[in-house]
Amino acid sequence: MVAAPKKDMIPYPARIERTVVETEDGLLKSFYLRLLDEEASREFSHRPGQFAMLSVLGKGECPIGIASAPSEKLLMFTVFRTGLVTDALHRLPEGTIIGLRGPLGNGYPLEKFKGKNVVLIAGGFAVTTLRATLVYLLEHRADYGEITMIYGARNPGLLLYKPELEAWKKRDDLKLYLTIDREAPGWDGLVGFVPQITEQVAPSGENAVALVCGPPIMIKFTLPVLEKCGFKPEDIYLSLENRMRCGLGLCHHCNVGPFLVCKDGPVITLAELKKLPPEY
Amino acid sequence: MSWEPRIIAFLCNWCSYAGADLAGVSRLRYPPTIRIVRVPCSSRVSPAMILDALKSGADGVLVSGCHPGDCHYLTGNLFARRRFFMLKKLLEFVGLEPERVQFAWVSASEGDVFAKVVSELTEKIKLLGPNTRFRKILGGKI
Amino acid sequence: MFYFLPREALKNWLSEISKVHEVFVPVSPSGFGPYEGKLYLEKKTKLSAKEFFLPWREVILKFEARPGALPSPVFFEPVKERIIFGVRPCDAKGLTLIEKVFGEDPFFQKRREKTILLGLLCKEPGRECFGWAMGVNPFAGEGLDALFLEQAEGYLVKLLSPKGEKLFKDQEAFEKVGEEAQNSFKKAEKEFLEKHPKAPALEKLKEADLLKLYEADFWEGLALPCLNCGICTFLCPTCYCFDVQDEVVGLEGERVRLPEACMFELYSRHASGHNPRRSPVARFRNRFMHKFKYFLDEYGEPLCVGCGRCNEECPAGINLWEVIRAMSTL
Amino acid sequence: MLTEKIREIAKKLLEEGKIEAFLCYEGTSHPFRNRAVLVKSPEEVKKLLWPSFGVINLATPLQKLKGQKAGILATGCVSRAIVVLIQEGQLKREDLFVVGVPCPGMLDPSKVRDKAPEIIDVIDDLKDEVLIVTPEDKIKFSREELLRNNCQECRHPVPPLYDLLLDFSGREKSPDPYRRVQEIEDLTLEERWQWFEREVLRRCFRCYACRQACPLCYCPTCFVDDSRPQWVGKTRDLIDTALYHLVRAYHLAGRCVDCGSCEAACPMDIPLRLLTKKLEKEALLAFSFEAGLDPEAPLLFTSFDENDPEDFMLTSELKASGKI
Repeated sequence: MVAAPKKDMIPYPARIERTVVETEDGLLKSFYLRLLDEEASREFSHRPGQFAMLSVLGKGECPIGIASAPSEKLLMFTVFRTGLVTDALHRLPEGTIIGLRGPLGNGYPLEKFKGKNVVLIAGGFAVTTLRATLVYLLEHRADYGEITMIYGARNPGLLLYKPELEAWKKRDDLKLYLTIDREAPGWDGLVGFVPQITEQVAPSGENAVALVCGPPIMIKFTLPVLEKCGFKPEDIYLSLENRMRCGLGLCHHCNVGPFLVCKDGPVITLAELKKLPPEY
Repeated sequence: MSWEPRIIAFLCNWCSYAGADLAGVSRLRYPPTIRIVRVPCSSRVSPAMILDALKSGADGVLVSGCHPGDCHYLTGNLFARRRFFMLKKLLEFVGLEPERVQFAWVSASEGDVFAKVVSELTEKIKLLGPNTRFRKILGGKI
Repeated sequence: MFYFLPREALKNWLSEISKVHEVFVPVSPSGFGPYEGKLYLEKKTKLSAKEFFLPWREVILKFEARPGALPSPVFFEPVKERIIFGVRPCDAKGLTLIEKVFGEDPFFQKRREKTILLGLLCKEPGRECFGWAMGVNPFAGEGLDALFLEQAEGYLVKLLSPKGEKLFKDQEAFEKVGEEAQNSFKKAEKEFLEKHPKAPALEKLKEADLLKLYEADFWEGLALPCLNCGICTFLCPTCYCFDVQDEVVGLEGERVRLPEACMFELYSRHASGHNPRRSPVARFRNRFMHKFKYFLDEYGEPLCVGCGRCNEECPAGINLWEVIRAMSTL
Repeated sequence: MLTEKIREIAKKLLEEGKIEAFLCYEGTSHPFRNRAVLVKSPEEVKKLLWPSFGVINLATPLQKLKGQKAGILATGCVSRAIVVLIQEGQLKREDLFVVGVPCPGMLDPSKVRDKAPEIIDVIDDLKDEVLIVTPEDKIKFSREELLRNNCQECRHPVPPLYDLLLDFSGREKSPDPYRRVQEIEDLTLEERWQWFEREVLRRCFRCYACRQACPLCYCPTCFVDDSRPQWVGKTRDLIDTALYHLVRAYHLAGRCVDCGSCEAACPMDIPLRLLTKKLEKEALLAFSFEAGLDPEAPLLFTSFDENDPEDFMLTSELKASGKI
């Protein structure tokens, strides 16, 4: 299903069809991209959890998780403005052609989850690839058991994909828990950190997998909660990120011990992660 | 077409930039060879900025600030003077043409001095020719 | 197959083949350069022949530096087929280790394809050499197309690949030699291997527990003198990490690959500032864990050919053997 | 003799609990290489020795020890580096116990290396003679000849700051510290650039050992590693390399204590010290300034004098010629 990554480090040209500023601080922007090369466009197939290298010529490349589901026409990336490349990317107007290399990495083994309950836990802007996952799961709704999503942000203005969140809220085949860190005017939903909310929701680990994406501090406190709920380390999936250059397992920047985040990851189970040095 | 030098001029906001402005307002004639970068103080200019200008293709660099005693921040230019002294000695030591990197004091009322400084610097650099020594060329020498 | 080249014919032959090929040789104790009559064969050079395969500056794309420009790919394309003469067997072995990772990398492969590697056995192992301990048999000439053994009157040449055979098929300077010569090669090999056994440390390292090694308390002391500079990685014939940089001058832009050292703080620093290997000791540990545990576990061989350049050149006096000893006796 | 004195004092300090650890040098399997070592117990002091090849300034590893009370063996240049680090707020005086030694100078590994194809041992009498031991022979050399350049040109063999000074007679102050700088200055502009390109730029492969070895290069992010803006390209481009070396040297103006660690660390034998020595000379001549002598004194670039020279400026030149 997934095409082997190109080995030549030559990016596909991709046009920015549309951009959406996602958060009130303006630091997160979604880019909807169309591959210009028709053949590349036909061959490009990814699975949720994979990433691609976005490149702004003259500035460089950076690895960004693919936030769109495989079925969606345009590739979508939600980019946090933080370094040289992402800063340059944020300044580009719609219609600009950028470079794209991918899909890279392993992605979530969604076939393995069939028949199971799936719990998605996201904090802050790490929600991107879980959005892709959720869209996929909902498209293949019958294949999966209960689907639960817990998603927290510092404040309401920092929640991504608001129109979609509204639509998902209305679905009865999805349990969606949105939370913010502190009370805010106009917010009538849950208040509390993701680990606390997870504890309250207490999803059962029975015949279930949990996919956790968020800042290290959130992950640190969420994992014990999940283990308490009965999730086995083999059923808890995390997504790592590290500095990267090639995305192909060559340049070695992203190694966590013997594990190369770009090639062996970014998705890893907690069970595997426990065997690695804590260098992430 | 004859070659015209390109000179990057780092001018302090309070004196030299105003001096350059005055030169313009007074319609003084000087060669159109400079590209001005306004900086808060001459002491803001670091050697990396000067060398980066040359590396990127400038034929000369001028740093100009307030006269000693006139600094908006009281002593910025006095710190700068020591630093530029040392930098200039170092650049000469490794064989970089010393004329390419110049320092000046130009006050807000010295439009004429500013014009003279630019004319003189342009002449010096014309004599030297284009900066080939410290200019980066892609895939150039390794 | 074996050939023989009289000692005095070497330079002449190098000039001859320079007419058809692009010929590089060790030109000074520092390293290799195009053959222009100068030849330094006394000892192994400071820089290995790695720089011909993972060069200091590999352009992979060219582009016009404006938003939206389309890049054009660039591949190494020498006008003439390259010959590198005087490559030490350990360095060539290093290339085969890199190839385990770079087997599908078109940039590395292209350079391998277009290059003939002619090896030269050392007369004596250098003071810091320990290639045999890492399991390198220099007489096997892994990664080479032909291997030169210096003898009293000249060089005995063993052909090791079709590329080598093709090159020597019609080289008049060389004479074919018979069984006697082959035996002298085999004898030299046998003597060498008897004197220089593989180190038992490697087997111990294979068995060692990864996390226990990682958490061992010897790292702090070993890493204290380390400066975290890039000397050992850049001189190492097996270190292959690279950086990718976009370089722009005016409107011209190039994306280049260049060697990078895992000892640098920047190596693992995220754009956000977070760095999983912020401390110098973490970077020190990562380098040796990669060479003697991660790579060893995955490929069955350490990422080290025992050339000893790191020991010879480390200004802080760090000795690789002391690190291996600590790791293998945990 | 010096080695015994060092062991004795380190042992005493550790036993008395005056320090938690002592930073010094040890021997290695390499005949002309010493290595920094930290000992934490009196039993370990037997490792320590006077390093004839202690080419990396101990003030560099010292900065890894923040927070523990450490003793350190300090020659003139180590002590001076400590002074600068205290001036710049990088070290606390009270964390340190400085065991000073009037320095006899150290030997240059690359000068020794070139004396024989195979060297087994080097015996240094710390005064006049060095014996180089080869498999066949012992060859005698004058110590002066094998000294590191910076030791030959040393202006301060005696540490300016210490808690205890070992009783030893070290080298005299160099009478001619700027001879090598003068040799370059005497070249024409064209020749100087050729020298810079040949001896510095073409050799450098950007391992940053000079920066890493320097006790005074402690910035958390070096200007070379900045990406916004990126001042220096990362490849071996000659101009980028020039920019690196010039700014590196300049950043040491009025700070460099001429310990020579940069030059000793360089795997390509680049004469890096000449750049910093030139700046040292200029600071001395123009501002009567010498780095690392007094922890209370201001730094060269954090001070000024109203009468500092300015004849180098274009406006001064124009004034002198009556054009303005």
